Amino acid sequence: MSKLCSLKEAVAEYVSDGDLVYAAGFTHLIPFAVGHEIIRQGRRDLTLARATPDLIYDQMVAAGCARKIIFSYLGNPGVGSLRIVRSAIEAGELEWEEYSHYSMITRLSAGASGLPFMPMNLTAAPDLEKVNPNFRRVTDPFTGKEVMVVPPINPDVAVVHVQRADKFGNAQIWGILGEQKEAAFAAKKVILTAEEIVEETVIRSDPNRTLIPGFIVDAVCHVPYCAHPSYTQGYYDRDNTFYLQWDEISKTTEGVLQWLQEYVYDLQDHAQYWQKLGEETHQRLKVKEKLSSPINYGEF
Amino acid sequence: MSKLCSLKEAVAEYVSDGDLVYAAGFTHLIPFAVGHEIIRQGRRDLTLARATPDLIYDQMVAAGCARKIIFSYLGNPGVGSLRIVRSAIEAGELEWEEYSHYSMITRLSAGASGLPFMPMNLTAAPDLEKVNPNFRRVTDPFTGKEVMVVPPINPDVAVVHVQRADKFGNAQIWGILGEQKEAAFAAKKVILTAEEIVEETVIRSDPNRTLIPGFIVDAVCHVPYCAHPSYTQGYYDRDNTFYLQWDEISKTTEGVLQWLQEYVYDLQDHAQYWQKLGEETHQRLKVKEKLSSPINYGEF
Amino acid sequence: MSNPTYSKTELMIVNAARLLQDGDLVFVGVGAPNLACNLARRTHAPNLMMVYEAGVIGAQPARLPLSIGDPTLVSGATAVCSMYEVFSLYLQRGNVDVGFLGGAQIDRFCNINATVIGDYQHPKVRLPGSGGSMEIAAWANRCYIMTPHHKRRFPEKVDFCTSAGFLSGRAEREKSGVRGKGPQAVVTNLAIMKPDINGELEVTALHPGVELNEVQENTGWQIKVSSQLERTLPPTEEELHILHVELDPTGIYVN
Amino acid sequence: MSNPTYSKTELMIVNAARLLQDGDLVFVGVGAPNLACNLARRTHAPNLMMVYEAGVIGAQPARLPLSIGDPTLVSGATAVCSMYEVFSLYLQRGNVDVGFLGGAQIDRFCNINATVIGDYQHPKVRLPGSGGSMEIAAWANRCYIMTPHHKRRFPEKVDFCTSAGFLSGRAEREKSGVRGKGPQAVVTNLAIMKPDINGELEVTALHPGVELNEVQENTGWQIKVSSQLERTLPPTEEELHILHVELDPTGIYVN
Repeated sequence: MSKLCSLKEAVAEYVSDGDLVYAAGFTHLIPFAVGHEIIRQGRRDLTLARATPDLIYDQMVAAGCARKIIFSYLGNPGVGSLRIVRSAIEAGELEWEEYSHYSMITRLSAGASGLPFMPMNLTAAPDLEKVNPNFRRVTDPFTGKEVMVVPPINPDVAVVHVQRADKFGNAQIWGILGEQKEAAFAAKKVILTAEEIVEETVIRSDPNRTLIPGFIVDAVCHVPYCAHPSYTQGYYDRDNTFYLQWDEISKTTEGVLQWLQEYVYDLQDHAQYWQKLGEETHQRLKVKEKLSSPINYGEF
Repeated sequence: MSKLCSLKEAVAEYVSDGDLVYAAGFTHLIPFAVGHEIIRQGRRDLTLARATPDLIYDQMVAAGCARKIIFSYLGNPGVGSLRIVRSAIEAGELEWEEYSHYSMITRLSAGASGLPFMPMNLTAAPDLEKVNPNFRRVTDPFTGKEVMVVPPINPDVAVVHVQRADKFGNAQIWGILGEQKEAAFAAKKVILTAEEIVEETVIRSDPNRTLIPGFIVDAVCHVPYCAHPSYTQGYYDRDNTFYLQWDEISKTTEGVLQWLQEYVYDLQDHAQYWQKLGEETHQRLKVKEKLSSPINYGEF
Repeated sequence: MSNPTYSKTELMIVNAARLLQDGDLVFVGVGAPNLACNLARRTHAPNLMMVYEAGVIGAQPARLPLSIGDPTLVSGATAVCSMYEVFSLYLQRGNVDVGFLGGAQIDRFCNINATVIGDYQHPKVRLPGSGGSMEIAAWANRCYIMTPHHKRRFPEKVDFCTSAGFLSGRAEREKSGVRGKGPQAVVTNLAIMKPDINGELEVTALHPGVELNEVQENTGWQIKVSSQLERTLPPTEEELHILHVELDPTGIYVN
Repeated sequence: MSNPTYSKTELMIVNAARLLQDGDLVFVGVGAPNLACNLARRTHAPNLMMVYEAGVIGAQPARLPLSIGDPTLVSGATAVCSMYEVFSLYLQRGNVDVGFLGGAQIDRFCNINATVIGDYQHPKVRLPGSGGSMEIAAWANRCYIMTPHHKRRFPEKVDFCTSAGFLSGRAEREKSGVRGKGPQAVVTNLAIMKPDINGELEVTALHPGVELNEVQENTGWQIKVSSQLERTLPPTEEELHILHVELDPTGIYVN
């Protein structure tokens, strides 16, 4: 059964006010187009979880979508401070819950595995454990030593961008894998966006490349350039100019509101957004082809 | 630094009497050639761990290499009983330690992750827990419920067969992945055998395919057809005739000793073994090519 | 007892296939369960998805797999994952609708022994052990068992409980908190047995030509009989054709 | 203080690079640590291997990575794994020789604050948070820190201990049982400081042209000085050439 639909339909159907949303992608394959569509549809009171909130959550917080943020590193990657989220926290206007990368991803792994907790070795760093009650300790029954444990996180909806998928949602990802697989398995609903929708035979020609099976996916959306301004391995480069510009834009509320008006609210969808970026940007972000050596699965 | 050496050298250097050996490969990529070389070099008092002991451990037990076996399923896959191991256990001549597949692999994952234990949900099946003290329970501090935990297993040496590797030991595997990665990371020493030794550039053309990084590998051995009589995806089929024959051979001690003499002790190495199998077998196990669709990593 | 045009194994396979639902995600073993799933896919359950414990998802095997690790499961499959992942992300997470179980002994409350006959430390017969079944029995939503009907296979209590059926009764299983609903049916060459409200097996259907006393003679306790005892329909020509011609042309499993 | 042919950042990068050993497996961040590793690889440590927290192993970036998730790290790398795996199989398992740490505050016992200035619930300044550093500080065999030398960056005690240095002293860290040996050196634009036998930072070397009082003026406590105080050698022409021409030709990080 095909799960193909527009991103507008997917967000309308699967993202509700108050949801815990996990937009996956560790600084690669960040699903910006989905963030924009959630902003456009005016969702409120979301809890936004991501290891690195990046500009996508800065924009969603600026647009008033979020009540709370769950994260492990707060920055404009390679540029500096994540101004909107940071000032909202400093002003007491945004709830937050904080982890290290590993404890964040361990929670997601526990969620993906259906486990009530997962263990981590102690780090001796005392303070995060004091401020976040989701860090607890159990005694290892084999050695008597203490081990840190964190509970699962099971987002209401995970948003995962991939290079290619078939209409059933079987999805292949390459380059940096981040926590894409764990987010998809942990979540109750999965919105999948893909640079390309390919025939099932393409997926089946290389099953070891498939990270996400279609049966856990609820909506499959064909959204080329979904990750702009971030990267998609093999498809386009990061728009670093925009990351630098955002550092300026996000210095004032007016700047942010004006940007949101022009690039989100005034546009119908991501195709319009990409068109609006213009030919110079399109050319600048192009990457040359570099193919993998094929492998032989054999006729068995 | 190249780690290439002969299998004879690798076994001489890295497998000692009394070691805990994990020959990896879940019914695919089973490193038979390494088992034969260990038999040939007369190792004793080994503890042999594998989810499915398969014929490789049946042969090693028959040859007197083993003091103990750790397993989760004891059978001649697709054929029937694993006669040698079974009768050695029934006769009280072989120690054993037993798991389900999941608890076995969970131990290996804990070992690979440097964790003192890993959790599993309860299964309600009472009896394995009673006879194996490595199943213990802890109370989940979040819900108060009980969770099963097992300790890590860290083999002295893991043996892993792969389709292709470079001389540094960076290894790519496709088809059924089993517990190859976990075994390699859990072990103190790793012997890697490969169907093909390829240039580093081949590995680097598709980094997402690399499951085992060279720096955890101690020896890299070029051993074509290493997995015979089991399968290697894309390279050769299972020699099912042999699996059926073994069911007969292993009915008597004489049959086994005669087979070991003819196919292991009397031969220098795996190349001779493969030659001895003859042209008919070579032809019968060939597989036709079926290539994956290449992917674009892009020049970045 | 049987119509000469089908074997006992075919009778079990056909009846197991009929228990599968369209869209089920099934944790399959090789042999008879593999045939039952493929038969269901070719008849009433075209969207049934097969997952193998070796970590293969959406397999479309071109031949009968020789073992659970057969590359024919991989070539043309939807996805491959590690063994740890298939047991955690798929099975433990609750993504598996149906699991098949097998064992040397199945008891009154559908507990399964695949470990030893006799004492564990000094076994009379050392069996293969759990493999995946301890977890499949606990975490798959529904489980099915196919086994020939012999008295020694159906003792009142298993020598060793490898995989949980209903333990001492359905209440005990429910109290344990395992997510799966446990065994739903045992399909033999004589009959279909299902757990009653207390988790005790009762005969719910007899195969064509089989009488109740034959079932009782081959069961190690006083077997209950459903008040709505049915009779299964014989394998259809279509079902047998698929088994003989498409799935197992050389008769490795069906004979 | 400095020779006009190199910047303060270059001075730190060159001195950090010299601390790396051939064959080290380094958990690298972007920016200055990335440059230090690449400089070491091109000089005395050709077999140094770079692992990035995004899950990239043996990267050979063709350009300066724009972020930790830059595809240039992947194209031509040896291996890619998931983020969970790089933190578990690599870092937690004890496979990482060296980690780089950074933070807004580093204290007398080399504890690191990357979380908040002021009170946690009502922060004066909200910093980025741990990222990978809580675990890197605990589990990498050795850690290094590069940071400009300012009084506000070196308080006697951090406002929030994001990553463990030596806590209240080396004995406390050792008692905690974490596997890594902790910070081995702090490289600033003025000096190199290393933990003494109690885990307290002491100045072990001054950069060319820097005097001790300048270090003390920029440190928030009475800093100890090693009895074997050394002076670092200025960056060589080769080191500067590699940095300027090969690694950061547009001067994004080094200036």
